[in-house]
Amino acid sequence: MTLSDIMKEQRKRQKINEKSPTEVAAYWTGEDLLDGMPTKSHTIIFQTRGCYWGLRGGCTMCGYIADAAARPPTPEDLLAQFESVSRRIDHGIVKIFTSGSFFDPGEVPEPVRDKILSELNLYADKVIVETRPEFVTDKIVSAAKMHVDRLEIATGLETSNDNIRLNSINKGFLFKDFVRAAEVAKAHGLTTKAYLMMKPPFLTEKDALEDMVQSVMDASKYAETISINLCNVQRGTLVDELFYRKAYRPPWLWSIVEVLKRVHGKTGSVITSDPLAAGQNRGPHNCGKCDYEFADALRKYSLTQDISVLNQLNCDCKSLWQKTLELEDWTFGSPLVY
Amino acid sequence: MTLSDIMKEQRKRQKINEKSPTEVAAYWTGEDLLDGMPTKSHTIIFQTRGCYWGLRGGCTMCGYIADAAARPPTPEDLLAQFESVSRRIDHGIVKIFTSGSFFDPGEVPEPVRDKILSELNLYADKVIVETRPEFVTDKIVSAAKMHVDRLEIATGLETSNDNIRLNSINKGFLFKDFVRAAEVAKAHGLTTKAYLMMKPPFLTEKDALEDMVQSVMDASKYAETISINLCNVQRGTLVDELFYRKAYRPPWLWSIVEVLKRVHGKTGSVITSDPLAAGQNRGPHNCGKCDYEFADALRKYSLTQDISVLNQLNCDCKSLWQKTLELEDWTFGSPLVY
Amino acid sequence: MTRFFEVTARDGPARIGKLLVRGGLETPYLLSPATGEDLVVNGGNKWLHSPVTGTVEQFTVQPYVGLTPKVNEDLVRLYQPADIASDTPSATLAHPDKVVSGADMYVISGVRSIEGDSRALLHSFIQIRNNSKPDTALYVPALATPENVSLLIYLSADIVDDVLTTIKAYQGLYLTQDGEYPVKDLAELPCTCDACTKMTGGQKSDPELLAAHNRAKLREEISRVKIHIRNGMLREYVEKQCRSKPWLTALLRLADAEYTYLESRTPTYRSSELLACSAESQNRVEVRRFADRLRQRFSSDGKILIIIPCSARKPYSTSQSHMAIINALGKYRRYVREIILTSPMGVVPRELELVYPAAHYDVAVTGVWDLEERHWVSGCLRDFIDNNRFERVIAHVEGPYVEVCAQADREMIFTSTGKVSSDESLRALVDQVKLVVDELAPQPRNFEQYLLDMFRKMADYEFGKGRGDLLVPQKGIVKGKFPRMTLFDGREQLCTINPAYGSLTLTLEGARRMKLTDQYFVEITDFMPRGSILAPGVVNADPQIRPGDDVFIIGKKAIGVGRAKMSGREMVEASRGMAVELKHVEPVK
Amino acid sequence: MTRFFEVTARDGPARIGKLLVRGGLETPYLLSPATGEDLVVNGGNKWLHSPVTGTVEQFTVQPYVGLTPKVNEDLVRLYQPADIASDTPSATLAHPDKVVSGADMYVISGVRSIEGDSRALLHSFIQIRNNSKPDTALYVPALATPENVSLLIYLSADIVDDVLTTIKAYQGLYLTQDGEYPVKDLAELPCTCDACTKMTGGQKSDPELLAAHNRAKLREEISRVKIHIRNGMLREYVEKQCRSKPWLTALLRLADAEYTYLESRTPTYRSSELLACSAESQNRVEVRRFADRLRQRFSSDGKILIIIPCSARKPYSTSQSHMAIINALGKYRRYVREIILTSPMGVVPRELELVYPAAHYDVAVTGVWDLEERHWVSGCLRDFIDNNRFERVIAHVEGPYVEVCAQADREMIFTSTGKVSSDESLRALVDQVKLVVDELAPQPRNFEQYLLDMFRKMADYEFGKGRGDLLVPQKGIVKGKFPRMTLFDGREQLCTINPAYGSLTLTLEGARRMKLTDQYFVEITDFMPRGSILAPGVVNADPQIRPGDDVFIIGKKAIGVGRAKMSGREMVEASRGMAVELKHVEPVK
Repeated sequence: MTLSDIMKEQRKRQKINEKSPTEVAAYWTGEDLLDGMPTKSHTIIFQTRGCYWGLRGGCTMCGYIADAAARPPTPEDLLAQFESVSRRIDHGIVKIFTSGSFFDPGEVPEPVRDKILSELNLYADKVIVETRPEFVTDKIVSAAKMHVDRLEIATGLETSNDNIRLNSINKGFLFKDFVRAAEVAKAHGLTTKAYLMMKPPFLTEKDALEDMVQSVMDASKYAETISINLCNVQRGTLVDELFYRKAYRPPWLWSIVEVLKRVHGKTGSVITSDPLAAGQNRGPHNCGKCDYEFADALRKYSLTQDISVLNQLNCDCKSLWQKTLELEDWTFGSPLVY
Repeated sequence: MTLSDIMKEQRKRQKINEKSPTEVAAYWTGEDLLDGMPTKSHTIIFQTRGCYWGLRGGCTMCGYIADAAARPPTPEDLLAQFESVSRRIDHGIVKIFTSGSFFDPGEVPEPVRDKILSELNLYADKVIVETRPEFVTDKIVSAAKMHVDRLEIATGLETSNDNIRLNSINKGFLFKDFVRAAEVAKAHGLTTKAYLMMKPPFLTEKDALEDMVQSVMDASKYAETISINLCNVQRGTLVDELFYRKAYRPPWLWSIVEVLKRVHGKTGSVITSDPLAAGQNRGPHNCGKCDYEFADALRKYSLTQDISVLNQLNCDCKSLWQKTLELEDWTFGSPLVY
Repeated sequence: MTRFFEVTARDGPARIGKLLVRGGLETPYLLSPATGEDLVVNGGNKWLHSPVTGTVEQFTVQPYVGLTPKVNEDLVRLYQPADIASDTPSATLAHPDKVVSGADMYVISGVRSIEGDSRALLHSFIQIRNNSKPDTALYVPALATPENVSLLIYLSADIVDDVLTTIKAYQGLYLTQDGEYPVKDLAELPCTCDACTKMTGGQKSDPELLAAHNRAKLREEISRVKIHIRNGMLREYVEKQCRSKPWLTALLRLADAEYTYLESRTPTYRSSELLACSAESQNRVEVRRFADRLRQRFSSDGKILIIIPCSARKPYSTSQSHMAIINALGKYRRYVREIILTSPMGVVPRELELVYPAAHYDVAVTGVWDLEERHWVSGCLRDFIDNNRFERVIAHVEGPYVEVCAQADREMIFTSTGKVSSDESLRALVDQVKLVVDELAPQPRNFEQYLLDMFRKMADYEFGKGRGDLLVPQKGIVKGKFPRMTLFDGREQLCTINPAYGSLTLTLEGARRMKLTDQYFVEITDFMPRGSILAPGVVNADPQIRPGDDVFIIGKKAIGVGRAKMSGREMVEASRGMAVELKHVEPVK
Repeated sequence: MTRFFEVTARDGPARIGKLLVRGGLETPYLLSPATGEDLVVNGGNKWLHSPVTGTVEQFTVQPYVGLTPKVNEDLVRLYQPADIASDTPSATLAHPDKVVSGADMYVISGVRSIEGDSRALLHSFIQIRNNSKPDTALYVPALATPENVSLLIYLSADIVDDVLTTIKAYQGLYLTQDGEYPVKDLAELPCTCDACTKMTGGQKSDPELLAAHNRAKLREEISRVKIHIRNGMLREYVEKQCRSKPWLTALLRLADAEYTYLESRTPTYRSSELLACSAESQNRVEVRRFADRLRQRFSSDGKILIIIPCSARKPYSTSQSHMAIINALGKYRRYVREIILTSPMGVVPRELELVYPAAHYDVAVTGVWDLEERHWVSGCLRDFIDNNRFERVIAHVEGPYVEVCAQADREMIFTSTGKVSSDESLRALVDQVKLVVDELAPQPRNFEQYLLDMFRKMADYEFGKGRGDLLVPQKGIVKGKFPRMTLFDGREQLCTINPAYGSLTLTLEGARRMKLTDQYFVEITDFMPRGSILAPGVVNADPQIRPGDDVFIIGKKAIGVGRAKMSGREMVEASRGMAVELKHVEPVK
């Protein structure tokens, strides 16, 4: 049995969110950095037929497959989804997600994609689309580039370590695939955004931290923007199952702070991290007392790239986190502190 | 309720030894000191009607009342008793006991007493008779003196402390009563032997030890011989009841050794101690390992008055005994070590 | 009147107190005669020693005749010490058959002799405690070891000493919390005290070092026991510690049979957990008292009863399994009454699920109930059914609960087909409830009424049957989020549920409405209390008051409410110590 | 084949052993990763770390993917480590679902995650032990605390560490043998270790000091546990220690349900006391096994059975109460068979009163028997009566024994009118026995025959039904003073009773006569043993052999008898350690 097989079994227990095929899976606004300035951002998540990789099992921490539509939406449905939110977009950054790859024609047919991109180009200052690297081909990129002025291609690289990406995350592609995609994008004048995953399963806090530092350094050679996702426990995933079995603990906020401190100023990339679900058991957390303060600081850093906001952080739990880094290896497979 | 009343209750549970009224309660031979020389000794215990004091309750450690005859023996019976053993006496010391007082005419009628004494005078080098001091009167002593050349009057003084003698032992007479008896004896040219009781009930080991040292010093002013009985637990006594309740422990052999060392050479009296039942739970004992060695040494000392035999004694349990002396007060009423 | 000792904290018969000499010495106190400590002056045998002049910094025991607990009663009477009348701290010998009056401290005479005799030892404690003032200190001499001292303190020893530990050292015995070993048999010493460090260094046979180790272990154990008393968990500890030796086990079991002795000293409500880790847990006062009160103070007005298994999570209704049942019942829930079946608590009506210790216990779960558990719980269930007037009983239970219900031997309908929260079981339950509701058409009780009922039942449980009706108005209003809720009559606040303690906290008006003048009252002398009421200020108090109870304070100058810190008897008899922690007080007009 | 670990002593599943590196390190061993100890080399995550070169003084765990015991089995298969073939000491991760072969040490991966999950933890131990060689070391990482480590070792942990104790220190938790406390809540520290001395001195919040204390407590507890293993009394200790937390109690109770796991590792005979201080004592292997063997291996030829209550003193027949009964019966005793009724042992036939643990137990006596005790003992009695062919059963019992007899629900005559040793009761007993003897006229058995029967029944008990008849000649001669007796056939010595161990000690001739070639045999390789037989010398052994059994040694060069030091399975599977302590050996002609 492969990890994909195991994931497929796992997925069977996952509940699918049921929504009208003409509604987006989610839409929200926030703030992101654009050319060094905090700028309004719009996030759209389309309901598509779902990530082709996810349907084959997919990634161990990824619960977005739950956002896939129950029946594959028609092109009209997809456009209706877009229209349901497009009027709310006036300017700023637009980030387009599906539960898989926006550039996968199986999820978003070419005409629909073109229509969305060209329409967005009317209002948006910058469009970011997420896709797996295999869809970053000359053909697709050049087609997309035709419809939008400032386009960035975001890819879930997760880590620069192929072992981890394949065996822990089950991502199914190699670092060189990402590099190739970034090069294609660059060749077409597009920028690349790399999503990294802090603390995929089966790793100690320390290993996760070191992996992330290395990954940022590796990815920054190809990605203008690096966004570090802090693994949170999404329902129905393998990580969820592990979490239920007390075999997984989301990362410490201390760890991401440490990563950012260590890579800050050492790359040419903008490095951000949105501490989703911070302070919850299922999200990144420290001791419960300092979590919100840390989450705020991380958001602030992401918008300002000002490392001093992280340098000020402190809490009694720091020594516990440090001891955990030092000793967690000795559990031989489980978290040491929850 | 007085202590005598309590003793009377106690006595009800005591078993009486049943014997023919023409047999003595006991007869044995041993060795005793006579004029500084070890000499054969004969001990006769007559069955009489019993100690008058014992029949009223009596002493808390005394089990000899069990040796009293079931029915009061006739004068003929008493003489028959005497005859049953008298042929075995050729020379040496003869010690006459009843379960009470040989001089108590209620126990031994005057004619019987006279007959016994005058007959003994034929063979014995010395006769010792035991009696409570109230029977040591001019009349009785002068009568007795007429029948025997060398007579010693032995009295169970037990202790020179009136409190202890009355309240712990329930002896019913005072030190001055003993002094008076000794003076009467002396006036008639008789010697006095004092029996002392090492560790009557309700006393700690330390108190018992100190009391014995003091008692030897006090008694030696009046008694040519002092015999220290080491309290042993006799069936049916209050001491027996206390022993059963773990409220009494017979003296340590270390304690009598200590007493002898402390009084040795400080008196003009011969001081002896026969460690009856030594090494048993119901008799004087140390730790179980050294008991027989200690008993031997005590017998040797009694016969030789040679203190060096005691000075050589040693055992690992010495420090435990010393600690017991030091701390037993803190049980507030029970032995500390059994 | 005790002037030199004060009790400051209690956990059952065990206490933490203070000897009021030398600036105050905390009890349980380890006296050290072995190192020559002179806090207690030992007068010694009175036939050999003269009376002692007392001093103000020492407890003096005048010369005595020491007896042991099991000797003839006549001897005890013959040698009993005189009553005490001393200006300086005084101690005297106490015997189970005779306790003289007036001492600050009682010394159990000769108790060393009954080491190992569980029955006699227990008897000694109970007799002496019952015949002396509650605020006198009890000294148990020459008996404590690290192994037994927790039970001695549990039974109410205030002072112990290092006499036996020292003697055992001189016998070559190495003491631990779990028993004693000949030191020569130990390959390594399982301790890090100074003495052991030295002994490991080669001085193994020195009895003074061994004595120092033994003393250190005793001191540690006393220190641990104090922690357990402060945490209100000494019972859990002695349930563990008594396993060291059969006689200690027997001592705990026999003590449990002395229910009155333990019950009168055991708090009614508290914030500590109750861990049921042994067969003996079922005999705890807290468990028995809950069942007693359920029989005596609780009654239900429902027609339909549903029996539900307990959940690990407390209060039960916040657990997944209970939420599933509650959700399934939906609107039908208003027609039924619920009880939870549980070991060792027996039966817990839903209305009392917040009460101590129903919301505070945790128990070893193996899926197997032993015969004692089954007997006890099924007996509780039978009593509950017999004491109320349900027309139909539905047992929605699984596993061993099924047998327990059957063992109760009362008519009931079983609805669960496996796991109680399986869809199938829940459907069967709801179907059955529907059926019965249609047939019996009971009065519905909506959620607001349920909450008022909860207050009513809790008040009945705490203050006696009928008090709930006095406390809770027909149109009472409940505010707050479960379980932290407050009861109002209009704008007048009457009481609050204190989930940490598992009890109601009364306002003065609440106490007044319940007419707590004949029960749970504390009558005080003529003063205006502030903060707390001390024992000497108490004239009279309901003897059923236990530490933890809310009480009504009645005085000439003031009335008030507060939480009892000692039992009613203790309030009346003690001459020192905090009797009531005041919560509300107002002057009498 | 294990070359770097050896088991040297056992007490149930618990062992004392030696890690054969660095001159030999005794287990249970406390590994200290927290202080950087490098005895075990932790290869880390294999996605990030490269294989390590093993050294001869360290146990190397090659890089791995760590999982937890409760994850999906497919994941376990996906990430399982390779079988080990290493020249240097090797350790590898073990998962309850998959244990690879060849390691010297197994590490339960991710076991930290099932702290508190009694069922999963027990399952992990049993699965891993049952699927690995008995002489491999088991390392239970990051789980031990002073509170739980005795149970971990009881279940067979050989190595634990200071990881969790250290982490708890950094969480501000102060650990003790009895649980953990936030250090900030402690008014005084109940410990005298170096760290505590410093903390009391003011450095209270330093987590490194706290870690040092926690580690010291863990080390002490391990040291204590070793004492208990050596004394053969770990069971008593865990019956106590499990009361700390409900999950530990549940762990012991669930373990008792895994009878085979425990039984196959528990000695049959030994010289230690057996203390029954808790309800769980009744479920001990020793108690259950005795009852099993009584059913399977014992039968009586008597017609009249007398049931007698147990006595505190052992062997029973030396007690005052038994002597009173025996004396009263006088010559009638030869017509009856006697059994002793007792908790927790159930039924002990007089002939087996010297057998372990019938002569070795002590129990808390309160005069009250709980329902489990009654159920168990009356069941044992019923089985005994049903398995034998008595024509009349006389119950000469008092107090709770009467009810227990009645609960057995078999026809019997009660003769005691109060205390069994009262004159009246004894008279009634004798009268009844006379009556029955007159009626049934059973074969008398004189004292010599009784003694031979005792040897017969003990041999049956130890070696299986029928072996007693093979061992004991009709005209056997018994010499010696009870209970130290020896059986002869003419001048040929056959066996001796060893009262300390509660078993027979066979001579070679005794073993030969019992034909121990199919049972209780140990087949050895081609050598002449001296003193002891080591496991590698064993070719085959009866799997029913337990430590303590007398066994018959069969080899090409020699035959002999000796006492088993390990179980039959262990003898066959282990590659190190003493299998049999030899007693008599002779060359094969």
